[in-house]
Amino acid sequence: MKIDSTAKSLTISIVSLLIFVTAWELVCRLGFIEPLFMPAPSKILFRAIKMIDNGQLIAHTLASTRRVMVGFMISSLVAIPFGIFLGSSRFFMAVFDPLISLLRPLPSMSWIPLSLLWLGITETQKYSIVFMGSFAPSLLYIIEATKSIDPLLIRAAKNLGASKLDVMREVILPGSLPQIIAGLKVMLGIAWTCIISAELVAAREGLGFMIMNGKEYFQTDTVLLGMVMISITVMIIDVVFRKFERRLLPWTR
Amino acid sequence: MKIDSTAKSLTISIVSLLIFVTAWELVCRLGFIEPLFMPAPSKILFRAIKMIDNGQLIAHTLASTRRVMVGFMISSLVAIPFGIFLGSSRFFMAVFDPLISLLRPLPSMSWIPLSLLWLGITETQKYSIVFMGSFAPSLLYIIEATKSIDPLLIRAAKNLGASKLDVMREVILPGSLPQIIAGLKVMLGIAWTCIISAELVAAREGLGFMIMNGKEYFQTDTVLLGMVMISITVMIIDVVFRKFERRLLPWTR
Amino acid sequence: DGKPEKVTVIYGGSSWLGHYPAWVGIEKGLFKKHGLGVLFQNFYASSGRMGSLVAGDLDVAATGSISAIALMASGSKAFQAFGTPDSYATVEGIIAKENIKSIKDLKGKRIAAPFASSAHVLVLDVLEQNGLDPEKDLTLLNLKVNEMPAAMGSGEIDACAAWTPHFNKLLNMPGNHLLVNDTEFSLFKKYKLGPGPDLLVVRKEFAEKYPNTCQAFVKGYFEAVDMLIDEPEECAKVLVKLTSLDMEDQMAVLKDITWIKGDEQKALMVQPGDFVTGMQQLADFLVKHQQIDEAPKVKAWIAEKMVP
Amino acid sequence: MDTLTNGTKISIQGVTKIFSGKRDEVIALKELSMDVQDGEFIVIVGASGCGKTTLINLVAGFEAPTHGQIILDGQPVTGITPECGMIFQQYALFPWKTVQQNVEFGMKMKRMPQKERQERAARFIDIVGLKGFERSYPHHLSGGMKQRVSIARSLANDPKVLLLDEPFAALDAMTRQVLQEQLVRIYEKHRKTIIFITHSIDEALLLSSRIVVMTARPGRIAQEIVNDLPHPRNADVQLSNRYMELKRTIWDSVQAEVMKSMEVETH
Amino acid sequence: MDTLTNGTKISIQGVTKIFSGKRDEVIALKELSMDVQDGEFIVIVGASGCGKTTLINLVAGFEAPTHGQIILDGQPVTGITPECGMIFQQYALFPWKTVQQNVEFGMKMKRMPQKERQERAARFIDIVGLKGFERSYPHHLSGGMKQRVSIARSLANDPKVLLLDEPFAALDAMTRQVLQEQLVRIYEKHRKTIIFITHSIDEALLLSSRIVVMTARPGRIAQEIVNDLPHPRNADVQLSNRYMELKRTIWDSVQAEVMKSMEVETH
Ligand SMILES: Nc1ncnc2c1ncn2[C@@H]1O[C@H](COP(=O)(O)OP(=O)(O)OP(=O)(O)O)[C@@H](O)[C@H]1O
Ligand SMILES: Nc1ncnc2c1ncn2[C@@H]1O[C@H](COP(=O)(O)OP(=O)(O)OP(=O)(O)O)[C@@H](O)[C@H]1O
Ligand SMILES: [Mg+2]
Ligand SMILES: [Mg+2]
Repeated sequence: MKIDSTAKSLTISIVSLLIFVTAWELVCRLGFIEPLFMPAPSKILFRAIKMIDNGQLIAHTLASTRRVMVGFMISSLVAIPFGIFLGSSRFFMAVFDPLISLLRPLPSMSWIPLSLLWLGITETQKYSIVFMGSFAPSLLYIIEATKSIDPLLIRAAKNLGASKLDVMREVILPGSLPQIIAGLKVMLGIAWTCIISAELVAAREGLGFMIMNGKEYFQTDTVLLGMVMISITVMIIDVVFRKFERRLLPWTR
Repeated sequence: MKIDSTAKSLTISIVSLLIFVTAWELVCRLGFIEPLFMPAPSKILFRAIKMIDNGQLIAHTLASTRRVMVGFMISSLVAIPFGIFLGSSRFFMAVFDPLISLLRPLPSMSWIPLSLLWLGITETQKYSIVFMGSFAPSLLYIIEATKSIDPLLIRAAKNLGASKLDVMREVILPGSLPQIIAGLKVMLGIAWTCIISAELVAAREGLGFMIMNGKEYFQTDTVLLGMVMISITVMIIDVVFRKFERRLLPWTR
Repeated sequence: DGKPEKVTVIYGGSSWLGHYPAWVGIEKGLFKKHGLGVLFQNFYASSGRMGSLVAGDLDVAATGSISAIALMASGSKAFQAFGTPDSYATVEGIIAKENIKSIKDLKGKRIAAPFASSAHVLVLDVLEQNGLDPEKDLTLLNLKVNEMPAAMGSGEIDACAAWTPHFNKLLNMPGNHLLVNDTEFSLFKKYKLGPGPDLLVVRKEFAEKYPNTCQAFVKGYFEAVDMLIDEPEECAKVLVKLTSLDMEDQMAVLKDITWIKGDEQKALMVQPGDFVTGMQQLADFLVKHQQIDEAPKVKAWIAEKMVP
Repeated sequence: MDTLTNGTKISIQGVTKIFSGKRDEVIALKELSMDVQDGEFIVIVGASGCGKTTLINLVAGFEAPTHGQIILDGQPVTGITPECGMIFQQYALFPWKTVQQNVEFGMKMKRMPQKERQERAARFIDIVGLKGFERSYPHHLSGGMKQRVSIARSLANDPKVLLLDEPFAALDAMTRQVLQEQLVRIYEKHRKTIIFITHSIDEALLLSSRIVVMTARPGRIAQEIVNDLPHPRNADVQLSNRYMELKRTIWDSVQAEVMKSMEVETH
Repeated sequence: MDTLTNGTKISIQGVTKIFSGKRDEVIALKELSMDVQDGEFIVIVGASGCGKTTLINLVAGFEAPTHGQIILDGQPVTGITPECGMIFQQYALFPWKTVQQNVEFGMKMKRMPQKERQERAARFIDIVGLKGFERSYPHHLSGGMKQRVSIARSLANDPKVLLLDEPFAALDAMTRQVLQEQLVRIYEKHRKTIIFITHSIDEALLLSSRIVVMTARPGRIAQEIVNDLPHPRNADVQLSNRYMELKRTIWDSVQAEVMKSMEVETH
């Protein structure tokens, strides 16, 4: 029954996608929409073929992906140990609390002007935007995750003779890992947001640049192609991430 | 005991904030940092006083807040009923699923070029960016929320004679409301992200514009003031939202 | 004078005409003649370039004077100015739809200018001359120059202030005409100074540490200016690599520029310093229009020793 | 058999229920047949996983049998029917409704006028001894009180049959005893037909007019025992020889079945 | 009293425990004193909320008494001590560790060499009848199996005292019986001192060498009953007159206390 209904849903989804794309194509072909405002899917496809041919599409996608990955890795590598430390220490949590609450609501975009002043239009500036945008929220996610651990488990560990450090390593880290990973998945989305905006404002390559540049040349097909590429890339990364997640959390089935 | 430790944390936080600000001021005063890159807190304060005086600070803040609120309200008003409907209908969920999954990973910024083509540099364009940026994730949050409802409650309602519509109105809506509101709180953060980036790229008022313009004139104090204002505004809205949340969910204590 | 202490100079520029001499100097080996290697770093916006200069990533740069004044006003003492290479008063201005005959007709219209630029200053100035308030009488939009042709084309704006080469492109679009150019700028009438003349700047620490290198750079640079005056065609051939224009457009741009030779610099910058006086007026103008807080004493930022 | 009136209320006819998972199938019930008379208090006992919940869900119409059918008052059950009021172990109260609103729910669904349903709800809240808690949210009640709200909610909806799936399992011994007594009182007064699932043989003996023991999976009926203990079933009855005898009979019957499933689990 | 050896293992001396909340204070225990002899199997019963968990938490060192003190082997308890192995009702297994790793945990904390602890863990997994499940995650085990892992984990750590807080309350009747028998066997073989909390009087009679009945809040000792039922306490014993007599005594004692707290709840 379950298999049946999943298969049914999939069929409906595919049919609905086909209808949607066909309708879009028709509306454009019949001239109801000015192609400047919305090009037909076929035009986007042609643009895609052209840009794959001259290598630009891959180059832009890789540029954005690389920036996201580098910035995100650095941010995670700092945030995870720091977050677990803060989550287990009331004192240092209180020390850093005002700073974190001030940084948390800041959209990563608001760092762009400052980062441009500090670092100019460089790759480091791009990484810094991703870092700035994802660090504070990652940290908060991780602190939250450490707090979600059943205190009973900490009691049980201590009752079996675990020291403070043992508790951190053997209970708090693995216990919060599923939530940390869930949080990082959200962060990865935010990292994409960061990089696209950084590229919209100042860049010479990347999907954000491609979209902005397309707009300046009135190539709405390039704009939409860029958007579709972002969607696809994020989806692919999501799938990869999920594979990796299962590896890391064998106990959750 | 609990009161004591909260008070203690607060004290530590305040002391740490004071130390941090003082250190920053000193480092700037002693000339370790070029003021272009990081102005002293006192300079930011002077800038704030000046811009409050000439009314600009309030004007920029209100402009951004208005844009966020309008875009966010429209997005929520559409997303809530639509999300509850999709969450209760397997068929329509399957129909809209491919479209939603394609839109979901798109950072709101990537809409900026397209929205500029469609709407030009208008207020509507700003609202549309907020809408585009927060609609798809809101919808997903709401669908998730409807799925988080204990199926036992739906069974119980049907067992007591509830029709499909009754179940939607009496069980699914109130049951998912706490999670919907939690999701909307996150969305409000995203709405801010949207508006700041929209203002960075094309605007003549708003906090994003203020930051970008400050950068053009090398007024790093204006840049930082803008960032601080975003933080503060988001925090204030958060507090207001929380008040409102308690009103709306009397049963959660 | 001795040999350069340091043989590599990092120059910050863009495809803007103010950077033509540096590019020609590099491509034609004029710096090499003086024992210098010059690295041309491309920056899209003045503000990023100036930030990099102050941060120590660049040694020398050319920049719009608005940007330079803003940086002076921010209190940064880390850089100095030592020359002005060009005047381009006829390739920057306000372009409007044909139904707008005079500045007064702009009332109630939508007009775009890149904020914090010379074109922005031009708009503020001519509006003031005609008694219009940019806050109340019309809508002033912040748009990048490269976005203007599109915005004019779609009718989203009624007029815009831009510079070459977009200036020329906008003029050639049907239905557009030139409303005013930089010659209408109030300071131009007095000092022959446009709203945003280009300025050569150097990192102060660099100038103090490597005086010989700086001298060599200045020599090579103004030899390039001479070449731009004497052999424009030769120069255009290498410039197209920087600007991506075709030869014809490139020559047209060159024709509109008035180059200022090395031996004229002293008079402008130091004795008697007409240009600097004009810059000071510009700074006061920016204060009046609340673009900067306080007018810097521009004289204090002139590297007198480097002016040829 | 003093609690029986004439007439078959529910007839379970050769019911089989198969759950097909992603990989394998579970046969939860196999050709189970059984009749419930009007006014009977049936208690079902059996090993964990033997299909008790599945059976009661079929009666309530939450699931459809794979084979066979269930007849309620002469009509086959085809969907969820409010005629069988279900009381869940986890209470299933609506957290966002007050006690009063929870109890009114079924009547509201029937579009009963507000005034009438308010009065009726108040009466049933009183019956289960919760007067004064009308405006409390479930959140603030203890487990025992929640279960009483759930019983009031069902009763107020006036179902013909009450289905209870281990309703008291989550409660402590004393609260459980109080609720058992209340349920017996309600049963005696309102003469509902009741199907009640439990793991506790004591509870079965205390409440039932008939006890049905189910086999380990796939669930069938192992034994049916008419409970002829006199009322009220107070401490004296519980220490009587007949009680001991019945208890041992059931114990042996369940034990045999449980052992089968335990063996599977431990090795 | 055949289960007693000489020597006081735990001495609870005039212990009071007050929880201060945001607004009010709860006096959970009031001047409670009690001695536990080495090798005793104490079962504590009492109304819900009377402070049983609080008492056992004090012994384990999870909380400190507000007044009075607890002496373990002549030393006052000042912090969490691995000498008192706690077995929780909710199992408290580490979900990210396999059965084997869970059982090894305490020994790993003692830095016991890997080989030695592997062997020891295997032995205790065998004792609780879980051979073959070493590499399963808790997630995949039934409640009864999880509780057995938790017992093995405690035993492998060789504590002097075992503390069990309603360890079988979440299990069904039969699984519970199997585990009760296993616990008695382990107790008889390893001669631990055990403090066991339950709500079930039957369970108390089945397991204990002494039964302590606590009063309703604030918790004090209402009655202590030496359980002289013969071993093994099979069905025959459970149907004996002495069993009935003891059960009624305890029942009456608990009932009086429970009624107090029930009254508070219902009105
Ligand atoms: N929706 C379902 N999908 C697959 N298998 C199911 C489903 N519901 C129940 N089962 C299986 O059917 C069998 C009977 O389950 P059921 O819940 O009826 O037992 P039960 O007698 O109520 O047990 P317990 O006493 O533990 O409540 C079990 O083996 C269970 O795993
Ligand atoms: N951390 C705490 N803070 C405040 N009050 C508490 C705390 N822990 C327990 N109490 C209160 O102390 C009293 C005794 O609680 P305790 O958990 O020891 O009871 P118990 O006998 O174990 O009950 P049960 O049988 O329901 O498990 C209760 O009224 C409880 O509300
Ligand atoms: Mg069941
Ligand atoms: Mg307890």
